[in-house]
Amino acid sequence: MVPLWMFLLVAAALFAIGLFGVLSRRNAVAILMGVELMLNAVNINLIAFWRYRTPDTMIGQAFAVFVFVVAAAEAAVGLALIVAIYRRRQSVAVEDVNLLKW
Amino acid sequence: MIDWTNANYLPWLIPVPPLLAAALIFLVTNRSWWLTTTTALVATITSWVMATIMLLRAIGVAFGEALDGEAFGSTAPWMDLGSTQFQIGVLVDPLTTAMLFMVPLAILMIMIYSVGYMAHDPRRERFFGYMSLFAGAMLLLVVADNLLLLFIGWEVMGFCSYSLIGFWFEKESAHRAGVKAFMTTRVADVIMLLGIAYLYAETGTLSFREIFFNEALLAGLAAKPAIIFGGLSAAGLIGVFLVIGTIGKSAQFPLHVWLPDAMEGPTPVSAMIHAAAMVSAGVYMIIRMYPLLEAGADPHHGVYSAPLLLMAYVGAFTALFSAVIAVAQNDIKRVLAYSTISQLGFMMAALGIGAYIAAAFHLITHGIFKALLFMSSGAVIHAMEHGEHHAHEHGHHVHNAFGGHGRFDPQDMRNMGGLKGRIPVTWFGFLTGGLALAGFPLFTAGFWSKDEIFAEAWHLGFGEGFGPAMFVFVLLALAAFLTAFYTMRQLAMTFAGEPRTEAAAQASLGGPKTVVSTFMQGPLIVLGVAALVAGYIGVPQDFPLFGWLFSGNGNPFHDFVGGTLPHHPPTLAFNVVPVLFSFVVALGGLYVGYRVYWRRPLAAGQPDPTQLALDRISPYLWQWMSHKFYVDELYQRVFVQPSQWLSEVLTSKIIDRIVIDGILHTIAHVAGWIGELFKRFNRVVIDGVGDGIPQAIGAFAGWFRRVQTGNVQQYLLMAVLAALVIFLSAAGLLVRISPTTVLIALAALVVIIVVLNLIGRVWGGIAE
Amino acid sequence: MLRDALIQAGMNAGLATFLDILGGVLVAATFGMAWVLFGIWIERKVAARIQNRVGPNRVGPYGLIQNFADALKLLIKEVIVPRNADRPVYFLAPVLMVVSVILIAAVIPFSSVVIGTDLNIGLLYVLAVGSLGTLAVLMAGWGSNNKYALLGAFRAVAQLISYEVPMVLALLIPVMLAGSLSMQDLVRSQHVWFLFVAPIAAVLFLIAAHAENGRAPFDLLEAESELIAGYNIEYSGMAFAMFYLAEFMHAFFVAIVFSVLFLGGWRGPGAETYPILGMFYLGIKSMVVYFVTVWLRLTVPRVRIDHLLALNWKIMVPLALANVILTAFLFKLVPTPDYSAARAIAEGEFTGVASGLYRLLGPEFVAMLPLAGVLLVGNIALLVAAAALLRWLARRRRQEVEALVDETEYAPGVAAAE
Amino acid sequence: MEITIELLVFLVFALLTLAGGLGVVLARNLFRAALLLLLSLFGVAGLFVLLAAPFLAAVQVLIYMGGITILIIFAVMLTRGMVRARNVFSEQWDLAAIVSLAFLALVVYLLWQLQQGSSAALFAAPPPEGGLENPIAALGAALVDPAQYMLPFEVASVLLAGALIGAIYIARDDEVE
Repeated sequence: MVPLWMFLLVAAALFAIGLFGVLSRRNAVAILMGVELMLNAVNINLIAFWRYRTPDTMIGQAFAVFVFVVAAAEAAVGLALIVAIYRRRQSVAVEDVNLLKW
Repeated sequence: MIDWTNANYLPWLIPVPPLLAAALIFLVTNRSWWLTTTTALVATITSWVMATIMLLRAIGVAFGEALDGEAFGSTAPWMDLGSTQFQIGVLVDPLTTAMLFMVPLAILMIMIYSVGYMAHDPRRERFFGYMSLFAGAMLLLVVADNLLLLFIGWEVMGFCSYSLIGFWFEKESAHRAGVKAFMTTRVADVIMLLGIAYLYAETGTLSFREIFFNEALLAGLAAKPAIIFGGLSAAGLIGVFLVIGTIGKSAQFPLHVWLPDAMEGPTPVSAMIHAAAMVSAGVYMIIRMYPLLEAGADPHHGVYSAPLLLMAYVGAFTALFSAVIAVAQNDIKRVLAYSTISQLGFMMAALGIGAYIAAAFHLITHGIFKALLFMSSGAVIHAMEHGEHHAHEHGHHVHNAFGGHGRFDPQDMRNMGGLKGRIPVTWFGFLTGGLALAGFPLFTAGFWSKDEIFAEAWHLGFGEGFGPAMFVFVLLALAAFLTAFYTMRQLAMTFAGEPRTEAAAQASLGGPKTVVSTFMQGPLIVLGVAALVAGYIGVPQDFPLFGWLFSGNGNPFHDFVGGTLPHHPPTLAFNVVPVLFSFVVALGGLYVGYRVYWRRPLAAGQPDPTQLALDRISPYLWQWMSHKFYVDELYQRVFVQPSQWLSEVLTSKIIDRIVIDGILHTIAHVAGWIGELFKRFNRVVIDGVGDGIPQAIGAFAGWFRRVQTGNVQQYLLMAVLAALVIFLSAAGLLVRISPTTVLIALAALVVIIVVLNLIGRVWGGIAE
Repeated sequence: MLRDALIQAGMNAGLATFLDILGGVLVAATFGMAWVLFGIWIERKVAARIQNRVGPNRVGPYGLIQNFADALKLLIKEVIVPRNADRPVYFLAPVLMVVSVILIAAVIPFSSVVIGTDLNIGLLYVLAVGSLGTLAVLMAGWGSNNKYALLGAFRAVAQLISYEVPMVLALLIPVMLAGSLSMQDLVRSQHVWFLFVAPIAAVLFLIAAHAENGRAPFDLLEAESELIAGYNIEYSGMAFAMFYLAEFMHAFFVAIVFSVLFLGGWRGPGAETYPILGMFYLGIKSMVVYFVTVWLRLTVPRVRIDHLLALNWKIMVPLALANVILTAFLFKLVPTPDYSAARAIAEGEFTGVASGLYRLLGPEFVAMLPLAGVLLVGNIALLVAAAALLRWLARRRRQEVEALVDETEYAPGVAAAE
Repeated sequence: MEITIELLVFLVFALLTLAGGLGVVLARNLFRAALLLLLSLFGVAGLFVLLAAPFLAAVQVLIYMGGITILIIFAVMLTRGMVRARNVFSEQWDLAAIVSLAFLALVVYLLWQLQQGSSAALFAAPPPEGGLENPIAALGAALVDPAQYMLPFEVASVLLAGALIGAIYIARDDEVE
C-alpha cells in the first residue's frame, strides 16, 4: 500500500524540478520541457486525489485528460513559436528575445 | 422542449426562413445565382406553407380547430425593464389570418417573378438577399403580438425599401429616390415611435390583446387628457401619432411623395412595396390598433375621435387627389403608384368612418391585384426593353414616340401600344388586375371590397346623416370614377391599337421556354385568377344571387375578421343605392375611357385627348396634374431650400463667420496679449523650477527603467515569488498554526531576494 | 490468469497487471523472435518467386537455415560507432526499436486462453507502444551524427506521425463495434468478421500500418536512391540486425493484429473447445495477410514524399473521418443484435427453418447479420461516393492543367522549326 | 512502514520520474534532456498504472511520449545550433534554485503539517476498494455526457484545432509560397 502523501510528495518534487527548469534554463525548448514536467506533476496530483478520494466518479481522470489536451496544444504552439523565432534570430535563448524592454 | 406541431408555436417560425435565407445569401451563397435563388425560393415556399397551415388551422378547415374570438400565439420574456418584464410574442387572430393569406402568397409570387425579372442583373444575388430580408420583416410584422415587435419589422422594411429603391444606385435618380423614401418615412416613424412610447408610458404594455381586451384601460385612456395638445385625450394623441406613422408608411397626403419615386427600384420591389409589404403594413397597423384609435368614440353613431377624423379626411382627400394626378401620368409604373396611393386612401377613409372590416377586405384584395398589376407592368417593361434591343440589332433607329431625343424610355406608355397580341399572358394579367382595380362589377375582387366601403359610407353618411361619412362617400365616388377612367386609359395606351414605336412592335418576353418568360408569366396567371375570385370570400349576405351563392351562412370574411375584437361590428342591411353607385362609377369610368382611348387609339406623337379637353377649360389644369400639383416642388421650396439657405447664409455666414468668429478672434487677441506677458514670467521663474523637477524625475526613471529587462524568465521569477507569498499566507490559514513568524521570515527572504535581484539587474544595466 | 492469481495473493490490482504484462511480454517476445527468423525465410522465398528467382536454397533444406547463418554473421560482425556519435543514444535506438515491437506481443490473443495479458485497454496499448518506434527512429537519426541519417529520421517521423492519425481513426471502428478496447473482447465480438462489417477501416488500417512500418511502397525512410539507407545508415553488425529484426517483426505483428481485429483472430470451428486450434487459425490468417503485405511490398513502386503525405492528409484522413461518422450513425440506427434471444432460439425446441438456420450457422452469427449487412452497404456507399468525389476532383484538376497548357500555347513544333 | 512489492514498484517509478526530471533540467545536451524527459514521463505513466488509471497511462505513453516528446525533439533538431551551447543556465539560476527549493520546502512543510494535523487519517488511509466497474467506459461516457464534461470536451477540441492551425501558421516559412 502506498499512502497518498507519497504521491503528493513526488508530484511536489517534480513540480519544483520543472519550476527550476523553467526559471533557469536559457533554451526555450528546455523551458518548454520544464513546463511539461510541471503539467505532469499536476496530473499526478489529480489522479492521486481521484484514486484516494473520489474513485466512483470520473472527475479526476476527466481533468487529467483536459490537461493532456492543454499540454498538447501548448507544445504545438510553443514549439511553432520557437521554430519561427529561431528562423529569424538564429537563437532560441530567451535572453536574446528581449526586444520588449525599457 | 417546445412542441412545434402545436399551432401556438408555429407563428414563431413563419418569419424565420426568409430571415435565415437573407443571412445565408449575404454571408454564403452570394457568389452563386443558382444557390441564391434556390435559397430564397425554398425559404419563401417554406414560409408560405407554414402560413397556409396556420391559415387552414385558423379557419378550421382540415384541422377542425377554428378560431372563435380566441387566438393562437405564445409569448416569451424578452427583456427586464426594472420591475416589469417585457414579453415578446406572436399572435394569430382572424385579422392576422387574413394577412397570412395575402402576404405570403404575394411574396411568393413576387419572388418567383423576380427570378425571371432579375435573371440578367449583375447584382441579382444581393437583390434576393434584400428581398428575403424584406419578406421576413413583413412576416414578422404580421405575426407580432405587440407594437414593439411590429415596429421592428416596420423599421427593417424601411431599411430594405431604402436599399431596394436605390438598388440601381448608379442612377442618380434611383439613389435620390431611396434617400427620399427613407427620409419621408423616417419623419413619420419618429412620430409613430413617440406614440408607442407614450402608449407604453400610459399602459405599461404594448401587447395588442392586453390593451384591446381591457375595456377599463381604453376608457381610461380616452378620458385622460393628453400631455400636450390639451384638446385631445391620451388615446387621441397616441392615435394621431400612430396615424401619422401610417400616413408616412402608407404614403398618404402630404407624405405621399416618396411612393411614386420609389418606382426607380426594380419592378418586383415596387410590387413588394405596393402590394405585399410596405404600404400594407401601415394600414395593417391601423387596423390592428383600431380599438385604441376608436377609444372614446363611436363612428357608427356619429361620435368621432381625432385620429378617426384625421384618417377620414386625409384618406378621402388622398384618394381623390392622387386619382386626379394618375390621370395625367404617362409612366406606366407611375400611374400604378398613384393608384396605390389612391386605393390606400380608400382604406384610410373607410377606417376613418369606422368600416374597418371593409378596409381589411380591401387591403387583401388590393394586395393581390396590385401585385398582379405591378408584375404585369414589369413584364411590359421587360418586353419593351427586349424589343428595343431587338430593334437595335436590326439597325432600326429607336426613338421616343413623342419626339424626345433622349434615351429611349421603356416605361413611357406613349412609346407602347398594340402589345395585346405580342405578350398575351401579360395582357391577361394586366386586364384582370386593371378591371379589379377599376372595380368592374360582380366578377372582380376589387368590386366587392370597394362596394363594401361604399355601402358603409352610404349607410353612415346618407342613411344616418354623419358629416364625415358623407364627405368620404362623395370623394371616394369621384375617386372611383377617375380610377376606372385612368385604368382604361392605361390599358388602352399600353395594349390597344398599333405599336407607336419600333420597340413596341418587337416587344416580347423572349420565347415561351426561357427562364425569363417562364418565371415571369407563372405568377401572373396565379394572381390573375386570384384577382378574379378572391372577392367572393366577402360578398354581402343579401346581395342578390351572389349573396346566395357565396354567403349562404353570412358574409364569411366579415364574420371571420369581425371576430378579431370583442365587439362584433354590425352587418349592414343590403342597400341597392351604393351598389348602383359602384356600378355607375366603375362602368362609367371604364366607358368614358373606352370612348376616349380605346376606340381611337393614340397615334405616335399625338397629344393626349384628355389634355386637349382640359386645355379648353384652362391650360394650367393638365400641367398641374402632370406635375403632381407641384407638391415635390413645394417641399423643395418650403423645406429643402430654406434649410439649405439657413445653413448656408444664416448659420454659416452670419452666425458662424461674423458673430462667433468675431468673438473668438477678439478673445484670442486678448489671450495672446496676456500670454505674451505670462511667457516672459514663465521663462524666468517657472522654467527654472519646472524644468528642474522633470529632469530629476527623468534621470531617475531612465535609471530605474532598466528593471524592465525584457527577459521573460526574470519576470516569471518575480511572478513565482509573488505567488509564493500569496501561497504562504493561504497556507498559514490552512494549517492553522500561528504563521506570523514564518510569514515574516519568508516575506523578508522574498524581499531580500527581490531587492538583491533588482540591484543586480540595475547594476548590470548600468555596467552595460 | 497470472493477474488473478497475484490479486488473490493480496497484491494491488495495478501492480498485478503490470507484472502480468511483464510475464506476457517475456513469453511473447521469445516467441516473436523465434518466429521472425522463419518469417524472413518465407518472405525471401516469396520475393524470389515474384521476381522470378529461386531464393535461398543452399543452406539447409530449401535454404531453411539460411537466416540462422545470416544472423550468426551479423552477430559476430563488429559494431562500428561513428566518431561523433551520441553513444548512449546511438546504442539505445535499436534496442528501443525492438522493444517497441516486441511489447505489442504482450496483448495479442493467440487463442481463447493463450494471451500475454488481456488488458482492458489492449488496443490503446498496441498503439501507444507502437508510437515508441517513432522515437527510436529519431534517436537513431540523431545519434548517428550523419546528415543522411538525420534527414531519414525527419522523413520517417513526418510519415509515422501522419499515418498514426488514419490508423487510430480506422481502429475506432472495431472498438466501436465491439464496445471494448480489450483484444480478447474484440475477437469475441467478431461473430461476423469485421473485414466484412467495416472493409474501409480494414483497408485503411492495412495501408496505415504498412506505412507505419516503413516498408515499400512507403519505404521513404530508407530510400536507397535518395538517402543511401536512411536513419540506420551508420549501423552495422548486431545493431543493424536489430533494426532489421524489428522491421520484419513489425510487419509480422501488423499481420497478426490485422487478423485479430478484422479476420476474427483465433476464431474458427472448434477453437473455443480446443484452444490449440485457435492458434492454428490465427497462424493461417496472419500468414495470408502477411503474404498480402509482402506482395504489396514487392510489386508497388515507391511513392514520392509529397504524394505520400497528400495520400494521407487528403484522402485517408477524410475518408477515415467520414467512415467513423457514418459507422457511428449506422451503428446507432440499427438495433443492437440480441444474442441471448438468438441463443435461446438455437437452444430451444426445433421449430423450423429459422431455428435450423440459427443452429447451423451459429446464433450469434445470424443475430449479427443485419447490423453487418447495413454497415457493409454503408461502407460500400461511402466508398462509391469517395471514388466519385475523387474522380470529379481529378477531372477538374486535369481540366485546369489543360487550360493552363492552352494558355501558355505550348507549341513544340515552333521551336523545332526555328 | 511495511515494505511491500507495490511500494518498491512505486519507489522505482518515483525514482524514474524524479531522476528523469532532474536530468531534464540539468542536462547540458538538449537532445539528451528530451530523452530524459521521456524517461520521466514513463515514470509518470507507471505511477498512473499504480493509481489504477491504466487508460491514462496508455494515453500518457501515446500522447506525451509518442507525440509531445517527438515534437520537442523535432524542435531540438530544427534549432540545432543551440543544442550544445556553452551556457545552459541563465544568470538567475541561483535565484531560481532558491525559489524552487523554497516552494518545495513550503509544500513539504505543509504536507507534514497536514499529516500531523487534521488530515492524518486521509493521508495514511489506503485507497478505497471498489470504485467503478468499468472506468474506461465511464470516462468515455463522462466525456460526452451533456450533464458532465461534454462542454469542456468540445471546448478542448476547439482549442486543439485552434492550436494546430495557429502552430501551422506561425511556423510556416514565409518565403515558401
